[in-house]
Amino acid sequence: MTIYAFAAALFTLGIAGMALLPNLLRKLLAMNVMQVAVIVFFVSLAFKDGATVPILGQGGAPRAAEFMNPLPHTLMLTAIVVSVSTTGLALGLLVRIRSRFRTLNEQRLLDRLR
Amino acid sequence: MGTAPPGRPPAPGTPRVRRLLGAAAFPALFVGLVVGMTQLPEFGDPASPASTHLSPRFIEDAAAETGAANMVTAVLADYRGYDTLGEAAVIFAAGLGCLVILAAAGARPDPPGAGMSHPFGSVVLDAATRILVPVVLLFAVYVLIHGHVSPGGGFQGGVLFGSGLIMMRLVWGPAHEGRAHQPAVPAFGPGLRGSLVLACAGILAYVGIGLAAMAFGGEFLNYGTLPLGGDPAHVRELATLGIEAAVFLTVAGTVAVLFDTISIGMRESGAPLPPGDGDSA
Amino acid sequence: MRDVLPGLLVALPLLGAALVPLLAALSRRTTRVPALALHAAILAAALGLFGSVAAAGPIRYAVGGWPGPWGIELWFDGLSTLIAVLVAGIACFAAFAQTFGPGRDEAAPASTPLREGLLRGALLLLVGGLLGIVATRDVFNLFVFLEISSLAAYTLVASGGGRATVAAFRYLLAGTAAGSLYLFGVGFLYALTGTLNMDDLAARLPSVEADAALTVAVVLIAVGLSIKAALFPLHGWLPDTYVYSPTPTAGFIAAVMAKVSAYALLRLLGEVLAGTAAGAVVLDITLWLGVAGVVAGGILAVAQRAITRMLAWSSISAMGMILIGVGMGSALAITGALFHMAAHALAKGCLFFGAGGIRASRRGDDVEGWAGLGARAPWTLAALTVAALSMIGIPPTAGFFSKYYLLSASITTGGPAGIAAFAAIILSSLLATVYFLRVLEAVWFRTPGDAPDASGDSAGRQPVPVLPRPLAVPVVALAVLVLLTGIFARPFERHVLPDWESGTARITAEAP
Amino acid sequence: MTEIVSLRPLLAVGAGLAAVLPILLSGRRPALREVWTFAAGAVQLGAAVSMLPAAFAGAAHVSPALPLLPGMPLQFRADPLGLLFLTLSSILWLATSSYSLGYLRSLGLKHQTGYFAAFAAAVAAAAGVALAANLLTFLICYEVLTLATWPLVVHKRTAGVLGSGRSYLAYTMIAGQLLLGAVVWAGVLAPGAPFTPGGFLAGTASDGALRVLFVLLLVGVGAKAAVFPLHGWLPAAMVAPTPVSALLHAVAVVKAGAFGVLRLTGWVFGPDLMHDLGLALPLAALAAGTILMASLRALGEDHFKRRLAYSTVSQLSYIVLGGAIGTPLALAGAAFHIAAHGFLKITLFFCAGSVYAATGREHISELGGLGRAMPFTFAAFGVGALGMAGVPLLPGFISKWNLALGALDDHQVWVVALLVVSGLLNLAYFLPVLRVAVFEPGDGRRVREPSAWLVAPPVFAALAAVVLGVAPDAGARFWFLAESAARSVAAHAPEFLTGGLP
Repeated sequence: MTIYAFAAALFTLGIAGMALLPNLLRKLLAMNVMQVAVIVFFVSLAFKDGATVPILGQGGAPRAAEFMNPLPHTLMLTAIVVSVSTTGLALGLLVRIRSRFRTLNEQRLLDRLR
Repeated sequence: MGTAPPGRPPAPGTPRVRRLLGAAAFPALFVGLVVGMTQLPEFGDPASPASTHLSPRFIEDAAAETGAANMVTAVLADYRGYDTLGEAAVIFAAGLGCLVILAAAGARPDPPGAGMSHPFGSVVLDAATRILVPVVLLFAVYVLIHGHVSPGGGFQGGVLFGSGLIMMRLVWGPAHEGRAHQPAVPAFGPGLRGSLVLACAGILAYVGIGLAAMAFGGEFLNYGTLPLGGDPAHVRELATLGIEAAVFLTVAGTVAVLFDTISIGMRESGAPLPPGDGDSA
Repeated sequence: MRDVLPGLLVALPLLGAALVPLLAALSRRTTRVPALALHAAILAAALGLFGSVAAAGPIRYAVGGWPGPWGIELWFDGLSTLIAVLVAGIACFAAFAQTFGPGRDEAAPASTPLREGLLRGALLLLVGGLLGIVATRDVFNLFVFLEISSLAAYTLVASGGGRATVAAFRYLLAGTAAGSLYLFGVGFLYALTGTLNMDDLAARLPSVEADAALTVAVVLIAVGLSIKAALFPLHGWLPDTYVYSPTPTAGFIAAVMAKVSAYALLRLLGEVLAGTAAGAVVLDITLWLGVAGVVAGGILAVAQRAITRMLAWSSISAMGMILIGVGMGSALAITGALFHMAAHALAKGCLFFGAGGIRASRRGDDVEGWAGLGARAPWTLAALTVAALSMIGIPPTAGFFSKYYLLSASITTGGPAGIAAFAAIILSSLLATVYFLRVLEAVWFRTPGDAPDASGDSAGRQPVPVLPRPLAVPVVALAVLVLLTGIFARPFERHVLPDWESGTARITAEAP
Repeated sequence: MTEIVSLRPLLAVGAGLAAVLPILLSGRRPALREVWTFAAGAVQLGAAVSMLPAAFAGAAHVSPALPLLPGMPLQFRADPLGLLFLTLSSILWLATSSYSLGYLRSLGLKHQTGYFAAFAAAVAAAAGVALAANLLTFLICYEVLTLATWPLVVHKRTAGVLGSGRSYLAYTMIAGQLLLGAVVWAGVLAPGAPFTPGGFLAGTASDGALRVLFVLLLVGVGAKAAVFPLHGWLPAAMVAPTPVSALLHAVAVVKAGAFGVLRLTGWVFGPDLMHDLGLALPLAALAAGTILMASLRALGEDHFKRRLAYSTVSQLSYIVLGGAIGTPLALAGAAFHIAAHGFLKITLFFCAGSVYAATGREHISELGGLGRAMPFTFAAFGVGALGMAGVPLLPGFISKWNLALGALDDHQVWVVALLVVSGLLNLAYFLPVLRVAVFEPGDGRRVREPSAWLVAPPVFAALAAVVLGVAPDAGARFWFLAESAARSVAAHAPEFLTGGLP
């Protein structure tokens, strides 16, 4: 439960940061925090008391109780890639915005666009 | 952060309305999430739906069905191989995007000596890189191939490979110029255009394997139908390796593309911003 | 064909998205032929599926040969194939405009074969993402393709340069927040049921006894998708994105992007989550927000001077209309919502291609700049007129019929919600009348003012065409489709609805 | 009623529509363009006439149903009332077309191609309104009519004219949207919403709901019919060229609105339901108020065409009044008034247009001396004016007589008084026109009758009006059509046509 609440707190912080921080780069970092929160949440769903990493070692036929749930890990590999990709593209956009408008402050940027 | 220099108004902060709204909305979000979470299965509960519904098959049958000892790899590349194709497409999309946004007029070669080598320009750095890079690149390939039986796989390997490429670029400058200023360094690794080609080739290989399965009468990405000989699990294992290699190519290529394009953009973006821009809350 | 087309439909766009940039990078020559051929092939696959589903019923397709819930399944019924045809069809027009259209918008950097190839690849990727969303039967897979389409869309929007970059960044923040909210919701669902397959979810959800957790899940998913669908008041990203995009992009994303998210919302809320208590409440809220969006979008559209911005606000109004239909949830309402998706996609695509083209040929973006254009380019302006009339809902254009269905549905729904929906739809038509007839009046009945013609033809130079021919073709074709869709509305409806009713009867029982 | 499935109704509606594109395409060749117009008019008239014998025999041509919406097909039916309106509009379209030729040429107006194209579309839409077999079809044609007449109204394209066009659209589009809502509602209450003699809504919803629906429908059709207080656009729309005004008033927009009210009262709600809901009397009172108010406004109006416009507002409320009373004779009188007013009002507008074309004068006070200079024109005007007032042997008399009798059937004595007063008011505002034209001296400038294109149509229309007044059941048998329409609505009324004319 604690880890769930931790994920919730991270998520809230992240999304609040996206909305409230005045600097676009900081918004982007907050966005990353938000994405990580979801990853934490998913991965914690995979945890199983008394089980080990989902990689088959030596020995007989595997039993479900022995291993962690591999599905959330798989999903989160994908989610991490999504997060990385979004961040990469967003950085690209920020570089462009910075060189074109000479500011990363949201309000200044909007004023300049007016 | 620091105060703005005199004569320059401080950067504006967030509008008050939004701050007030946020002060109400975000605590509500947090409370709502936590209230919902209290009803979720306990952390680590072996009897939770997540642990009992789908995962037993993945755990118990994956090795027999797909030939992968690493169940994550089995799910990633086989049961949910379509997701992984999507994942490759996502990162490829980011690469495309940065190319479009930043390297607008195509991969313009940098002027000689425009790399980041000179600021560092130390013999130690150069020597360390020479030793490290081959190891990193080799380890990347190992991580790719060994993904079947241990943590690893195409994405992880690709990122490692890509960081190897980045390391070279950081120390010796962009790969696509003649490196006339440092002839001792062997020209190795793809340039920007080459990285793009790598990324494209990865996606093409992935989709190609999927379509090949269709050509032999299976569903899209149903590797079991590929005529590679051996029992189905073995065929699937081979094909999965192909998939992982495709992801590897895409990721490695895209990581290099992202680095190159952003560094091109940074070089063009000129003077640093005034201090404190946007920092005042 | 039936067992090959589903795979082709999702594979071809991704194949093309890699192939076209690859060719561009290797050959340094134009890539227009392969790009257009790919778009045509995708459309052919979509049409083939549409026909096949109409003739022989829905198709379930297990990607990788793994049946659900272990593998990822695709699901094609009348509903999803209709949206797929819309996406693939309008993508063809967008590709056409992208290929032959005006070389560049004002702020965009110079074009090279490589850059063109990259943009074509991004469009194919966007199509692939959207088709993936439409096809999938897996809630996580939906997230992946949502992100593919989003990233490709950010790229295409930002390719306009200048302000478009800022619009793209804000779109990216909103879109990523939307994706994360959705994914968080999916996490809740997974924790509660252990599955990601939509059919499996729908079967297992009724036995879940955690109402609060389920409510959180439904709300997270609904909010996430509503942001992407630009449901009022979560529409903030939309106007700038539509206005500053390059014309081919604007035409495409204004036509289908938000609609595909609305489709996902319909699938999940109306079908998968309809059995939950929270699902019904959220549908009600959707309805009321739809009403608010219809009114607010219409009023703000009236307030705009720039035509593209007016069109963007009118899109928010139209999305509200679609979500009213989704929220009411009766078979009639779903028909209306679907119809409005189709009608609005065709008409808005037409209008954005046209308005963007006219803006690009430097005739300005305000009503004054359009004065007297009807006499100079009667055919294209007549086509735009048809699209505008469809937006207002004048018979026999497609927009009239969608409005008719939605009005009927709101009467049969009854109660305060029904009355509000009824009034909002009527009001939105009136507002649309105000803002579109203002333009039509200028186009057909006014002569250009004293302001010097920016195109310079008054100075005796070569007159600039009102709308470059590459854009006129999609504009006219889409207008014809608007008319045909209207006249053949009934057969469409007969095709789409039975699947919804027989395959997934859950929703019709839930009518509030 | 026997129904004959045939394509003739489609032909009648489609003729004008099919002519739009050829007209637009032959913009550079005026002669060819006009051939298209007249050909379409002839086809429409031919189709209308070819359907008359069936109507005389108690049958009706019905087009195949094109499914548009669930249970709501697009369908046309040539019932007596529709046929009456269709025949009238076909005849008057031909007359107006030839008049337009002379008018546009003598004034050298621009945009003639768009004018004729919009004209054809408007007439086709009016034909569709006439023959619509259900509310959906009616609505579609009605909306098309609104848009098709917009270019005609703003033909002159000046800022003021565009403003008037906006006011026209404001009224008609708002009304159109309300009508849409009402049609959808009716379609939900009674699937298909087919026009049924005697109405189809009885018992489908609570009284209150039906009353609201009635108001919505009435506002929807009433705006075009210029029922008070929705008449504001009509005088403003007088900025249109005169043939357009003639068409608007005699055939297309306003008349379509009045026709719609009649359909609403007789074929959607039905007299019985209207009485049961207590709607008949308020509607009659509204009509009476409109008649008096408009007549008084006409008295004070010096602008020639605007006076005619107010006269239209007043006259069309006779039709609304007949629909509201709902007795057989009143309905027959109202239906017949569609034709009577059509011929008379088009005569009057043609005359006003001829005066403008010949002299450029638009106000009644400037007409001095013209009576002698333009004898044919003012003779025709005299016929029209007297007919409007209800002088015997002219068609207006037949409508009013039957209206009065029908009102007496319903014990509404006040209607008779109203008709008398209104007739006197008619005389009071039309006779001064003749007085000024005939007895007051001119300003000395020489004035001659305009070209034959402009003289022949009003004379023809006046003669037709005389024929209609003397022998209302000859030829196209307008009286018969009106009577059978009324009979179908009130089939049960035993006292039908006691003492009716002729």
